[in-house]
Amino acid sequence: MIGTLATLVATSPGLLARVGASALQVVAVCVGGPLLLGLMGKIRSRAEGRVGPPITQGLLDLRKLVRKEAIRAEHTSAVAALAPLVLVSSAALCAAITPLVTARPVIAGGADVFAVVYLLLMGSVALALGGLDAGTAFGGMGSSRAMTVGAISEPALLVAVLALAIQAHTSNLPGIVNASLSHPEWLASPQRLLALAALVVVVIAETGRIPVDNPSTHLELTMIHEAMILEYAGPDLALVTVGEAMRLGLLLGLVANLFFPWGIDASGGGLAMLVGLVALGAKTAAIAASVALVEVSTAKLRLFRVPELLAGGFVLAAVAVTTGLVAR
Amino acid sequence: MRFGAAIDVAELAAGIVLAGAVLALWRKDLRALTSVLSLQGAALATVAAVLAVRDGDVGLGVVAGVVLVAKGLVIPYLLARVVRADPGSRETSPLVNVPASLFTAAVLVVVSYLVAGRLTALFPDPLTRLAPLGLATVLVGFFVLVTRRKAISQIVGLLLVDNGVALVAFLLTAGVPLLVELGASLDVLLVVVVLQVLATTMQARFGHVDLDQLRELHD
Amino acid sequence: MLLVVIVSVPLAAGALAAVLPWCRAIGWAMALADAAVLGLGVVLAVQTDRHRAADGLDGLLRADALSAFMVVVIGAVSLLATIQSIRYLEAEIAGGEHSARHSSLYSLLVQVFVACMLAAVLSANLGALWVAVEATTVATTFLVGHRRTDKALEASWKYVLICSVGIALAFLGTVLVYFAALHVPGHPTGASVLDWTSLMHDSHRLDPGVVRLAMALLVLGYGTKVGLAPMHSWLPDAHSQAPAPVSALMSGVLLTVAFYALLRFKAVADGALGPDFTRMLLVIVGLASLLVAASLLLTQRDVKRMLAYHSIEHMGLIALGAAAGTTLAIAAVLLHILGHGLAKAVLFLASGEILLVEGTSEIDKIPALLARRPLLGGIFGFGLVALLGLPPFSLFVSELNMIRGEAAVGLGWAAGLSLVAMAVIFAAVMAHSRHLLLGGPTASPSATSRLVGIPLVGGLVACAAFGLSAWPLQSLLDAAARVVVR
Amino acid sequence: MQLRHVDAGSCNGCEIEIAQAFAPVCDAGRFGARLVASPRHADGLLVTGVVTKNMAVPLQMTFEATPRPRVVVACGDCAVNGGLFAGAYGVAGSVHDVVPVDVEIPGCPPEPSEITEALRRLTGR
Amino acid sequence: MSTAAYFIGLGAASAAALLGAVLPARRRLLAAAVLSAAACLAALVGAGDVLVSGHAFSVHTAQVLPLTGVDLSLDPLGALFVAATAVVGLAVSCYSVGYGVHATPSRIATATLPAFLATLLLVPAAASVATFMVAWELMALTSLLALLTDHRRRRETRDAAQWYAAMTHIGAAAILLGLVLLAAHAGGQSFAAIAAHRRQLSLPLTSVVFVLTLFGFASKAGAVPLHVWLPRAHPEAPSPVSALMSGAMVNLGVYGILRVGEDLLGGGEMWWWLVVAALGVVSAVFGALHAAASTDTKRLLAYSTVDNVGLVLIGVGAAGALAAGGQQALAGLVLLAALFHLVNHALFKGCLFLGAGALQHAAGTRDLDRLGGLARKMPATAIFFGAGALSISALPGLNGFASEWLLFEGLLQGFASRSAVTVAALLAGVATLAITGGLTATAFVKALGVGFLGQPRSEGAGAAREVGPSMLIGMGFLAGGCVVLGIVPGVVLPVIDRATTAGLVAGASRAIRPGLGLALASVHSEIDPGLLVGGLLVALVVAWGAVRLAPRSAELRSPRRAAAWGCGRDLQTARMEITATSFAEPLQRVFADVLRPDHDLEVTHTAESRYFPEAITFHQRVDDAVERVVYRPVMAAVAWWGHLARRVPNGSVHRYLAFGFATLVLVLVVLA
Repeated sequence: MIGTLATLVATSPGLLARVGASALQVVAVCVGGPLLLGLMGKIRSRAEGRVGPPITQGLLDLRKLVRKEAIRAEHTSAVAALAPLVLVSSAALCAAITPLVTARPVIAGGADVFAVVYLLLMGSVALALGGLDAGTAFGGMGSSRAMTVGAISEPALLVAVLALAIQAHTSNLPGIVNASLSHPEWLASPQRLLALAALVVVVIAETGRIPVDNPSTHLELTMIHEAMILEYAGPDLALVTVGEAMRLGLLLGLVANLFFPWGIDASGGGLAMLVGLVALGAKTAAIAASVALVEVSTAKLRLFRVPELLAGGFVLAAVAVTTGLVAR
Repeated sequence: MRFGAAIDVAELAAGIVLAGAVLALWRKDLRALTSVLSLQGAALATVAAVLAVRDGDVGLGVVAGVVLVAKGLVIPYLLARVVRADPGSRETSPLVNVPASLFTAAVLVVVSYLVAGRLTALFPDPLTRLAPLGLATVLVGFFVLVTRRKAISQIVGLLLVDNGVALVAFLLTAGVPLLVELGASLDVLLVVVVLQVLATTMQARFGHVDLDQLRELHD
Repeated sequence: MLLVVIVSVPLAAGALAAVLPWCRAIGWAMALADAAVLGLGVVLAVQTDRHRAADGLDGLLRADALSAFMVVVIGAVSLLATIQSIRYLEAEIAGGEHSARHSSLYSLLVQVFVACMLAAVLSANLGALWVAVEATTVATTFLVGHRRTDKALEASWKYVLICSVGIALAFLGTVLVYFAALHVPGHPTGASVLDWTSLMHDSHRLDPGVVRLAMALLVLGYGTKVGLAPMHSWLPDAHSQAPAPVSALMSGVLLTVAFYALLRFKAVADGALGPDFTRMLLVIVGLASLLVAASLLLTQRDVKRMLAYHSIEHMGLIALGAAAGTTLAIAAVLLHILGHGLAKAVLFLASGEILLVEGTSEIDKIPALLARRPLLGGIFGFGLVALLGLPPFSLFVSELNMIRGEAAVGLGWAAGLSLVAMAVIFAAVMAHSRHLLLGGPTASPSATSRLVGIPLVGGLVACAAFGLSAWPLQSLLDAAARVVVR
Repeated sequence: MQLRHVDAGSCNGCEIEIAQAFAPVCDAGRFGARLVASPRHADGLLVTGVVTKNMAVPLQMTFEATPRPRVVVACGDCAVNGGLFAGAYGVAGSVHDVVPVDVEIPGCPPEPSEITEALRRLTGR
Repeated sequence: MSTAAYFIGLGAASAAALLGAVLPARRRLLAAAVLSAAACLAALVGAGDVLVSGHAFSVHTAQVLPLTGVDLSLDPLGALFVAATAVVGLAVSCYSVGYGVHATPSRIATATLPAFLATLLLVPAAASVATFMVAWELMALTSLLALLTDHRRRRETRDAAQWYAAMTHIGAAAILLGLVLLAAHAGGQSFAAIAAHRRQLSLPLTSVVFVLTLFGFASKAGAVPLHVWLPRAHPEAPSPVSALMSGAMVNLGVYGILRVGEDLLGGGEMWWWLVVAALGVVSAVFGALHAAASTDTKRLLAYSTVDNVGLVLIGVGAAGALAAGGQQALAGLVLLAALFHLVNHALFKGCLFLGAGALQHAAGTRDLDRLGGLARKMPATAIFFGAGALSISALPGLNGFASEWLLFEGLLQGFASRSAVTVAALLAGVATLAITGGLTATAFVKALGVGFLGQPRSEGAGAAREVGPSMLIGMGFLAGGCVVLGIVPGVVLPVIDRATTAGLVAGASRAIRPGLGLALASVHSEIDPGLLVGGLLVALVVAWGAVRLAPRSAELRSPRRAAAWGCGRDLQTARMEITATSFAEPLQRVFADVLRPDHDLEVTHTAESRYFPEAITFHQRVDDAVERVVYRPVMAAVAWWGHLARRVPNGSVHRYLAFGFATLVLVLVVLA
């Protein structure tokens, strides 16, 4: 590892810029995530005729939570303490390496589809283990449901992104984005649309939005994601909420850049990065708004209908790949 | 006696041996069976004697004598002792009824002619032409063994097979080497003694000698 | 001269047993006699290995590498059996079932039985071979009926009857061969017509039609004594009712002596007809026996019957191996004969011991043998491992090479079928022995007497030794195989 | 301001009013107030109804489960001073007898606007 | 040098077996363990030398094994498997000291483990049909004896032994037939002679041989239709033995397929390798599903072995298909990925089985429903088991991720190949990789979470104490291996690369650029797990710092311990925790048609009235669908045939004679 760091520093002079870009991406996702949640909340309340909490409510809550007291259940082991940290760090690392603002992040080599999917999986595994640690009925039930949904949505995510990887002949995300930039005609190809549909279904499942899971429900029996974090208080809760928000931002950013790559900074200059940031912000906001509108208009699916939805997502992704292969 | 007459005598004797076998199939009375056996023994001995005379082979003469004594006298005497011990002394209903067995005997004779016929055609010698008779006796003897219930009739069947083989031996090869022939007849004699001992113990222990009931030994 | 000594040693021991009342010393004398036979066999093997053949008794007895090998096998198995029969007889006398006189008759008959087998193996003349094999039947009848139970009587009746008929057919076959030999111009006449060497010399001039019919009769006739398919039914009854040492001797080596006769005739027939006819016959008979053994082993409830059916399977394998007919296959067949003899003898003797100690040989009445009698269970377990053809023992090597021989000759399909049958048998025996050997400790483990343990463990170790190291047997096997193959 | 609603024995009159407080008309949400599922996530408890004997211990445990700094809002007369059911056989007392109360909303049931007003005092917006 | 080291290894292992059987109770365990550890070290050195230097050695002696003699030769492909076995063997022999301390096992038990190890080291070196079959059957025999160590106590052990013996024997018979047919036609039974003649072999023959040997080797590797013995044998065997079985013996099935398919038959037809890939796909999905559904730790691990072997078979199949299609470089890469995953599987599965053994040793039960709360009582075992579980779920930073990424990358690059059938196979492979990823993660979150976290659900689990140091060292060694290979896979890959080139008939160019990360030579996508882990740690520290440094009043500084929130109920008992059965219940319901769980619910009512249930008992069993659909009917048919055959010989002498008579007449008629 030290050896590779040394080679990186020595070879590319623009390293400082790329480290800066990656840091910018992490911060953008860190702040952008809660804002996106606030935006979606605002759109939902507007749709319900309410004024609803301000968009920045998420950030305010985080600031308050960090200063509160942390509570740990009696029988928890170190896992409960570590889980939120692992969730946030995996999300942060994902943000650092995926092409959100710039197409040349610091560990260009590491930005691989497989790595991103399995970093997200690492986050959900950590969360599930944290949920199990307290030994309450809700934590266990939440983890079991989250892992089941995860087990069915993860293949769909991988195969959907695979469709793009095949088209671009590389599984490296910046590579895919650059290839999409240089081949605009790909964007309208059927395989892209199918992959987009599959990815939207997966994003809803991964981040626990309405059709799959209701984030603001109080009825423990229906919760999937919320039940796991019932035990977290204060700073732990802050970490978990930030982690969740970052994952949402990350996924939406990924969808944005993979399918609508305009505006992403390819050259690495200061101004281009700013343009990239703004473009990222606009695109993710638009997608978040559409997701919120989907949320408002649909009711939550029964738990055992969710796998059918996700299986549909997987089939969509598979069809995307096959059309990609056939049409090649 | 002209040489031709000797051949006719041998043919007659071979015919008697096969007739004996068919008779065994037909008669149910055990005492009759033992007499058939002694008749066969005598016929066999005459064939051996004729051959001895024809080839002037002293060894064969001795063999004829031994055959006469063993198969003509000793074995039937042993069987008679067993028959006396068994009061019923009548073959109960055999597995295959008499007319059917006679028909199969005929089929068997045809088969043996088919098989042995092709053989003897290779070496045209007046005596070897009779080999199918011997083979027929063997097959009929085997059939008697398969279908008769009583122990004694099974022994008779076995003896028919042995006589048939001996007949084939004499006809085809004018007598197997002396030592082998003596060994063979000694073995046959011993087998009959053993069977006779077993039959008597079976008679004492089970009170009957019907083999079909002896089915205790199976998986 | 050596050959005469080999045959007469057991006869002398038998005579001694008949004269003196039975006691442990007599038992050990019997064992000593058989040990002597084994020793002389080894000497004979070394002798025949160097120069072609030794003959004795002015041409009646003759020994080449093949018969020397068989003498060694007979010696080894009979040594095991006689040592074990000391324990068997003593237990019987102690049990009060039979008098000492009965035991001396037993010892006499056993030694006569061994002598007949030795005579059969060493005889130069095929007619004398037949006489000796017939004599073994007579000798073993009373041994099978030794236990004087109803079942034993029934078993001996069936044994004698079926075997005598079979042997009569074999005699008919021998006569036909004699007839064919007579008509070969220039063939030595008189006593030595049926001499194996002269027959081998003129085998290509024998008349094919006659030899084909003779070979069919011989395979059917001697096949009865070997326990091959159509006339095999006497084997499970006789071997399960006979006393353990006798069934060990019969299963271990009598079957293979009869097969030795078949091998001799096969050599002659191959000369006359070429290998294809006998190969086809032996394959049919071999596969039929494998099918019979596989089907009937599935639902076995008695240990000794299971082992008897197992012998039918191994004889079927040996028939298939001989059908291949190459030097490799025949060498493997001979190694299999030795391995099977040892393993089957050990297993029958162990089952005899189980019968004595447990009082029954029903599989489901003897649970958890390994827990209750570790040594006996261990011997039985490893014996089964040997018999099922697992590596450390020689049966695996011989089966492997028999299958290689068959594949080389184009009998791959037959080898495949035999492997399927062996797999079914493996599963069946594993199921039966699982109940017999494994299981929880019901009672405290009790030891097995040393007298029983040592010879059986010795037999297993020998079987394993022949499986692993090629040293002593390799040259003998090759020489014996070359004797039979053209 | 995340609140965990605890029904310590109320006749659900106050619950209806609280629901109205969060409904589009009064919309307490826009001032940052939110009802959450677990006390761990809450900054305070919104307690309605008189504290019955059975609910005394659960209320105490919920209070313990809330991370400090925390507030307790007693909503409705029953919570404030026992209201109609003061002194009844099943009643352990009003809310301040069990847990320290910071804000009290009188009225049986209090107006949704009064509830929103009280919450705004807490959120400071 | 490598020859000497390898043979010292074999000698030491057999000496260990001998001493294990001979020495008195107390000392034999230690002696056997020390000697087998030494054996593994020597074998590792020998194999390592062959792997590094690339030259193979071969030895022939005619003295051993009559009629055929013994040929041994170790080429890089075989050396890789010997090395993997040696590594797992080292950990297992160290672990077995602690494992056997309480109930000193019988002589047979202590002797069979080193003997089993010796045969495992021998099989990859066998270089002739006879030697290979002897080693193979010896392995089956020693593993059977090892499986039978505690046959006295449990009936399931006896069932398992019976299934195991029957299935391995059938497999061995198929391999024997295949190899013998090959040797007969290729003229000579040594692998070198066969390989030399592989050009002249006719296609139908090589296909028959390949299918037969595939049947045998797939049954040993545990591919689906033939895997039924695996979930029965592994739970019943003592943990060191099942760790060796899963970590080393299963690999030899894959070794066999490679050796026969590539080396002896020269790559052969493409459809062969597509069959192997299909087997892999079915095994992976079926294994992952059943792993997610089972509640017994070792049964879960056994099914996950079926899953991982499926993934390896996908790799091997894809590599063979690509090689047959002419893309050597890509085939080399995919085979490299498959072998790397095999080595990783040996490490983490060995560690997991040893962990499960420690669980059973300390808490007295394997059933996840009765464990719980062990993380605090057995922290070290929890960490090692956790490392194994996380690496099998392919989380970044551990070796599972590295090999699955390599496999994914290889399959992805394969899409460029022309033949549509290969592309379809690769697509199925990638889809399986995706599906099994999620399911394995679920299974191991269940094993880790339900097993170790929360409160102990039985008094056994409650009284559990940390296991002895030797067991911890065993587990730690393997867990450490997982972490090291996860962070710097570049260390091992060149060595495996050489085994791959030896594995493929036409050899493959370097698939990996040198360096610590996973840099593919043929295509520019690469990943550096080291950097990923570094980034992860940095982010972790930053997040922890941010939370720690937040301005907070003094007394809120340290986290407060309080009762877990249970909607205000004060009595939070262990019974309220989720159990493994309920954890897997949603997944079972989703995949009900494959798993076919059968539930039976009994409600016993009180005597007085039907409306008041006295007790409700719920049993659920998820048994193997393949076993019910395939094996039960076959066994029923064989039993029916057995009963039918039993009635034929009914004891009457007439019937026996009739058989003979009929045959005689038939023969005479035929010959007439």
